[in-house]
Amino acid sequence: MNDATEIGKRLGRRFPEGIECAPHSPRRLYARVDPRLLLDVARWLLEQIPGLRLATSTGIDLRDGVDVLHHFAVNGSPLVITIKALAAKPGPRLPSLAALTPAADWIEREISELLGVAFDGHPDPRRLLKARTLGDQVLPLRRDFDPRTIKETTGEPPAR
Amino acid sequence: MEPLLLPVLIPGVTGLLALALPGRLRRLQQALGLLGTLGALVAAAALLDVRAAFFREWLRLGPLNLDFALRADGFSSWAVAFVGLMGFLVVLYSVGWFRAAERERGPYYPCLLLATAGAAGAVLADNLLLLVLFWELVSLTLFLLAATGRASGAPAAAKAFVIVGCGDMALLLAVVLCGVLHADAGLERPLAASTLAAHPIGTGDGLGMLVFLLFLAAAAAKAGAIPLHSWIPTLARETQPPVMAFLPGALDKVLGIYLMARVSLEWLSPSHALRFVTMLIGSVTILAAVFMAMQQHDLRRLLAFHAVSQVGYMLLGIGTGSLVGVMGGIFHMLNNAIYKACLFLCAGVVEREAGTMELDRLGGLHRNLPVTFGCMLVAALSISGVPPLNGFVSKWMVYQGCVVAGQPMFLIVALFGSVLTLASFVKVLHSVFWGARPRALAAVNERGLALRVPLLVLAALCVVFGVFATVPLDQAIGPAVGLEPPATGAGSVVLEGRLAAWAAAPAERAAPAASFAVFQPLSATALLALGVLVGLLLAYFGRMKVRTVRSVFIGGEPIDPEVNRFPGTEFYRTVGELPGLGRVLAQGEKGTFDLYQVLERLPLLRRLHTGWLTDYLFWCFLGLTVLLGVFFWT
Amino acid sequence: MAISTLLLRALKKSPWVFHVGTSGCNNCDIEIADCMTPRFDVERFGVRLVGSPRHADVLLLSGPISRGCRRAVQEAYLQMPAPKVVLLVGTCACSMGIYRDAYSVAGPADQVILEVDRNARLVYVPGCPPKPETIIAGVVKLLEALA
Amino acid sequence: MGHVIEHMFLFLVFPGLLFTAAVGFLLQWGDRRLAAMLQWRVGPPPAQPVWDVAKLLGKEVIVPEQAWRRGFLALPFVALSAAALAATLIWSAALQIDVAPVGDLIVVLYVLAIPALAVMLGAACSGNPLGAVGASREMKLILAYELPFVIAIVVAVFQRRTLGEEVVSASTLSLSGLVEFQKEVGAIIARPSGLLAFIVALLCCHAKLGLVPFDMAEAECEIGEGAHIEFSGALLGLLRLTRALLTAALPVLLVTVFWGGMEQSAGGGAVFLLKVLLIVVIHVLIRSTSPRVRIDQAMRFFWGPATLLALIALLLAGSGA
Amino acid sequence: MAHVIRIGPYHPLQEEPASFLLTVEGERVIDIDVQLGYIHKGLERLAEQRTYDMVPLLLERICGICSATHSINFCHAVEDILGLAVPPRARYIRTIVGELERIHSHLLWVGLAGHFIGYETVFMWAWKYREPVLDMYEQLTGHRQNSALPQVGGVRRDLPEQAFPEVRRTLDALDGQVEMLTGAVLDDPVLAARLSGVGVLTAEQALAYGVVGPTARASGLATDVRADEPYAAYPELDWKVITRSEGDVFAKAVVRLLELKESIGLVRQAMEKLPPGPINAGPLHVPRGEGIGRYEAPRGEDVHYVRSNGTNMPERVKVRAPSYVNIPSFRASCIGQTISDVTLTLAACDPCYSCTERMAVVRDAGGGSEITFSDLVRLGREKTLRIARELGRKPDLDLEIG
Repeated sequence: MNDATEIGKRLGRRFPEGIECAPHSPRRLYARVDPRLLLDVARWLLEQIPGLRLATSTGIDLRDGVDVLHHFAVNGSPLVITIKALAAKPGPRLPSLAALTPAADWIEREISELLGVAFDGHPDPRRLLKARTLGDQVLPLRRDFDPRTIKETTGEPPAR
Repeated sequence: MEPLLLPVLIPGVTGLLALALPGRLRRLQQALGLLGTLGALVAAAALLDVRAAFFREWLRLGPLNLDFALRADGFSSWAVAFVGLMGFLVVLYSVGWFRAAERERGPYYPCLLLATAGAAGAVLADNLLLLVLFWELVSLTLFLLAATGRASGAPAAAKAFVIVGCGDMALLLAVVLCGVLHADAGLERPLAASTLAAHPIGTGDGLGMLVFLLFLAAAAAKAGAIPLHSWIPTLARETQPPVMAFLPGALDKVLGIYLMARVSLEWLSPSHALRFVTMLIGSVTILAAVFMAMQQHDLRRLLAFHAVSQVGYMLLGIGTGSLVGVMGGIFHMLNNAIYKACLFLCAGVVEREAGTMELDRLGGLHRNLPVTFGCMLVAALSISGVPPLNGFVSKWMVYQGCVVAGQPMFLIVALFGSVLTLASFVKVLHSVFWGARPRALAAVNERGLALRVPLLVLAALCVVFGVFATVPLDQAIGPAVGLEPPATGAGSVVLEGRLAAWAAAPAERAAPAASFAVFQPLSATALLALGVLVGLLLAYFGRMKVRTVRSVFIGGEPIDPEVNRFPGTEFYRTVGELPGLGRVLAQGEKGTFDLYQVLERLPLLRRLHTGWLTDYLFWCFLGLTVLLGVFFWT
Repeated sequence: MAISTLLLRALKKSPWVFHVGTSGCNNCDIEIADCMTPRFDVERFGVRLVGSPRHADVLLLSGPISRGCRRAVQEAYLQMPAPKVVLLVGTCACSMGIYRDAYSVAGPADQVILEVDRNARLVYVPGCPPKPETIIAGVVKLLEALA
Repeated sequence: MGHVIEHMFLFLVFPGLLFTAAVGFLLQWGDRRLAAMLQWRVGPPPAQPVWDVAKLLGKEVIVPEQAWRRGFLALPFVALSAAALAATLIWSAALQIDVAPVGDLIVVLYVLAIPALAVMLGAACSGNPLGAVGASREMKLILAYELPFVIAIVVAVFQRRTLGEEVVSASTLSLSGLVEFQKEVGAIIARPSGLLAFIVALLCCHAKLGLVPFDMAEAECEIGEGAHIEFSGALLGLLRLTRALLTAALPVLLVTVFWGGMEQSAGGGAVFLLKVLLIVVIHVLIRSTSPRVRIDQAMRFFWGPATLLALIALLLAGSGA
Repeated sequence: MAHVIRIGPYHPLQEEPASFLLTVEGERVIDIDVQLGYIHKGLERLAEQRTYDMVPLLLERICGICSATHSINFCHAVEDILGLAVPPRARYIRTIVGELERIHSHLLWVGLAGHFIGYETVFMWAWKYREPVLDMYEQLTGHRQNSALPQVGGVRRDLPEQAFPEVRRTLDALDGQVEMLTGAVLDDPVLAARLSGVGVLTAEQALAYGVVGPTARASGLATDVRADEPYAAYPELDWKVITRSEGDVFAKAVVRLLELKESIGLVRQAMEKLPPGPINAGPLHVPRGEGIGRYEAPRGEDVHYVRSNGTNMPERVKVRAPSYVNIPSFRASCIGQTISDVTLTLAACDPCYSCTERMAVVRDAGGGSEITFSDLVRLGREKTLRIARELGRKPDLDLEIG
């Protein structure tokens, strides 16, 4: 169960459609999934593989959408399973994993504020890292982001 | 006019007059109230000149020896003057307190006046049956005053009436037993206090002990000592603050402790065991009530539990039997009346202006209610026994009493109770006046001179009775226990430990001269002031500059005072969470230790306790008949 | 006059430091804490780290000022009682260093302080991170600058 | 009139404010130096506590807008004054200075509580929530240690000794009376009950001084200096001066009540000093070898084992041991 | 009514800013909310503008405590794309550097934990013992924290073997000192009473929150990348994974203290077995592809994701530092405790906000200069000199101005 190829096969059997597995090495599995299947796949993985945890997620801005990669690691094993889902532009959205595992809470908030992906069903979609003086439309990890356009709402400096 | 009669007559007559007035003439009632109490004060003050005890008899009902005789000495005239002063301040405050919209209900001012008259009469009465009569008058007016509060106050008033009434019954029994004992001894006027004072009853035998215990029960019920205390917190929740201020100032504490002092000093000579019982009740009262007070979230209830707790000190002091302790107990009664009245009146202002007594919903009012805040601060520090305020002096004397009586445990309890008191008043000050002010209270301010003057007078008295404690001690309380006032310039007998070996000590040892503990409030205050002055000089030479900033510092982020706060009600949660103690306190809050509630569960008593005054009067009458029958039959 | 000289002397004998880690990489912060430890022991000079700006004489900044913490840093500075100085530890605090053009950096630390107090007194200790000896040398210079 | 001048001198110069402050600063330096040595450091120069206070006195004072301004500014002065008064009373008794006394044991105990009370009220009235947490902790700590402390003191007060046929009892709340008593029958600490009570009182004094492990009211890492958080400049300076006075006064109180005060002989002064130093060293050792405890742990400790110990001492004292 | 106590952003609890909003009842915490964003600058973006050779230098400045962690791990990720085996000598050097870093980081934590509970003596002792570790680090790499050693395909410089005897001596001394410190901390009854049962994180919670490193190992999860996905020289050395099952703060302290001993052993063994040979796989070209690197940082598993598009700069660098997953677990371990315990629990997972928030530096839009590490040093020294001149003083010798 700790082999990327093996898990890829099982994933393919369980989800015959909408999933595309690419074992990179015995330790690494990359699977592109249909955003609609994302939740099911994640749930299935968490149920099937003991010691599985969400290590982190990555958001990458592409031309036609934001690619979100969820990296799952298994305690006690070198295996890292990455499931990718594309949140199509404009208005990229994806289902949230935060209800499945609290580990997804922060990283989804971060991707949301830095890349503008809305996560449906996130329990606490507040800002995490981005300065509160920056507007919501400032998305610094987007390709088209230009720092010179930043307008900061600093408000009053503290009174003496 | 006979000067002895005036302190009773003036409030009594004005009270009856006010009672006769129709309710519309409220202003006139108020004027009568002010006049009557002031008259009592002045009349009693006139008695102060009279040093030696004297008595006058007006009326005698032959076979019963039921004479109408009054008697005054240093102690009683001071007590009456005090009752008059408190009555006056409370009436003055009431004029300001009750708004047009929310009037006094029922015969408020007449009741205050009659209560004053009753208290004065009970203090001055020479004949013990007369004492019982006046005592009953006070109980009745108390019931009526309690019922003038909120509409929901009736059960509370009933509870108070039942408990106090039981106490009254005990008093009656005690008095009758005294009379019987003295009549058996063939004394003339067997029911007169002066006779008792001349021939104290020994408590060696069962009957004497019973008499003492009955007196103790009466005093405890009136003053609100555990286990007969529970009517005070209940009443506090339902009655108006001026009434609650009137209670310690003029009614329950004064009468209860006055009686206790008389009983243990003059009328009976309590044995070791009985004194121990008194001290035990006192110390249990101190500790249990103050722990309960610390956990309260309602200002009224909190103050009420303190009213109970302070009684403990008085009983403890009187129970020590040593001169310094007894004087401390009596002095504490006066001091307690001052600061406790001040606290209740301050709380009244807060309630009137802020509309709530829930500590959780108050806060940050120090700028809105500066006078109230200042007076409450003084009174709170005073009740906590912070030197050099008055509460400290009397507590100090009680401690000395404990040492003389050789009672380490009670000394510990008394000292520790004082810290607990301080703790709960830190909580009160923080939750009412400091911390964050809820937005709803932004517009609160204090209005009316009538509300502020009594507070200022009482707060000033707290300071005066503390710094110049020698004056009341040497001039009033000393004479009360039979001490000659010292010559001018000789310094205080009491506070410099020159009471002969603290007198009346259980003669186990001859105290070496060095063992007199000393407290010179005036010098201490002067030195403290000097210290502050030196500090100011330091600040001056350090070129102290003061800058005001807009916000407090919490990590650099602006805070919302409504949310980012630590209210006073959260201060002692840790205490409630301690194992054991926490559970006991929770039970106490539920009323498990409330004797009244426990008895109420008994089916027979449930049925008898109907809440109708007429029913109770019937039972009283029945009881009296039976007693009289027994009395004549023997 | 004598009194003010005395007070200044006292200030130099007992500089209390409130440490504000602005947005650096932690390295300077650790080296600052290192100054308190047995090998360097700045308590010899009366230096203490305190927990509230109210007690501090020296505001110690490490790292560049991000947009997120700018206001809080200014607040901490303004809440300090005069006389006060600012000690900038590390290259980033001195000049923003590597983060000069970062979108989420509000400015070099000195600018952010000068924004709210034009007369602020600043002392720079560059390095990435400066060694504890360097920081101590900076503090000594700061004390001299006070004279 | 003569008494007034004498009292003023006692209060301001010797053994009150000035003298106690000097001793307090020295002891504070010794404390810091010793702690530093335990941590393999050099520690501050001898004059450091003085410089600290002098500097603070010259600094600006900051008052938050929502604070009770007058009280906030006044309370540190009250704290200083009360500490000076307590120090005067304690030292006068210890040195047996023969001037009309102002107050005795009970007065000392109450006046000693005023500095802590002032800090607490100051923190509570500053409007800072962390200050309020600090104030609540300070109050709970006072509640906690006051019980065993009072019992320990009472043990001293109710000491009994058998001298030949005669039973002698201290039974006094007078400090000089206690000193006299100990002169007559030997130090209270020499008996089991006295020793136990002394240990308990020492621990309570440790808490009174706000030293680790009982410094939770000023825990800087939890509530940012807690009760002291809003005090700045000269006010903080006064509070530190107060602390210095207490540092010098509390060990002397312990020595006076339990250890016979100062013998008026040639070596008496030196022995007295050694006793005081020993107590300070014990304080340093305790604070350098323990972590800060939680407030509920402190309460449990003081109301549990400490009180029990004190009660045992009381029982022993009652049986004459 | 909710009463919120705010801790931070500038609070003596933390060297770095972060706000904790504690909703309290009395002193009991019933909810906790973490506010970040004070340090966020965002380095991931800048890494996309640097060549593969420069990125490790940049990533060293994610965090000053675990500087080698991020640069080595970036190399892991790129080597994952390449499928490259690193030369053995380079693997051993990485091990030595990494373990020294772990030792100083753990000692740092022990000291800070002592400081947080007011136990200054522990703070002083732990940091005293940490100094020789930094000395060793400096002897071997030339800098107290930022070694600038790791490079894709190996390491940049060799270790000076003439320093080894001295380092060994220091290690021997350290061994005894650490043993003493461990004993002192673990046998202290007051400390045990203060730390036991505080901030318990159960194994289930640990897994759900995905916590890593000593925080997870103290909760009974035997997760350690060094064992799970063996890299560097770990498979060839003798050591063991330390776990505890209690999950409280005391267990976290025990785990770290016992790991110290393991790490000292690892450094010693690696120096012993250090094989000869090249230290670098030579010039490399990174093809299109993606790779994930994992590394056991002192605080736990560090994850880097690198996507390459075939140019000499990475297309995307994602950094997930261990604190990022450890901090949210406060919600599970802190609720129901008192404020004192909560601050302690916060400290117990050794949060590192620099790592957590990273920095996001944007490409030089105006074509401005890029500053390398040596430039930084030069600029810093110039400024010092300038200030010295302005003050009219001779430069201080301590500043090592060359």
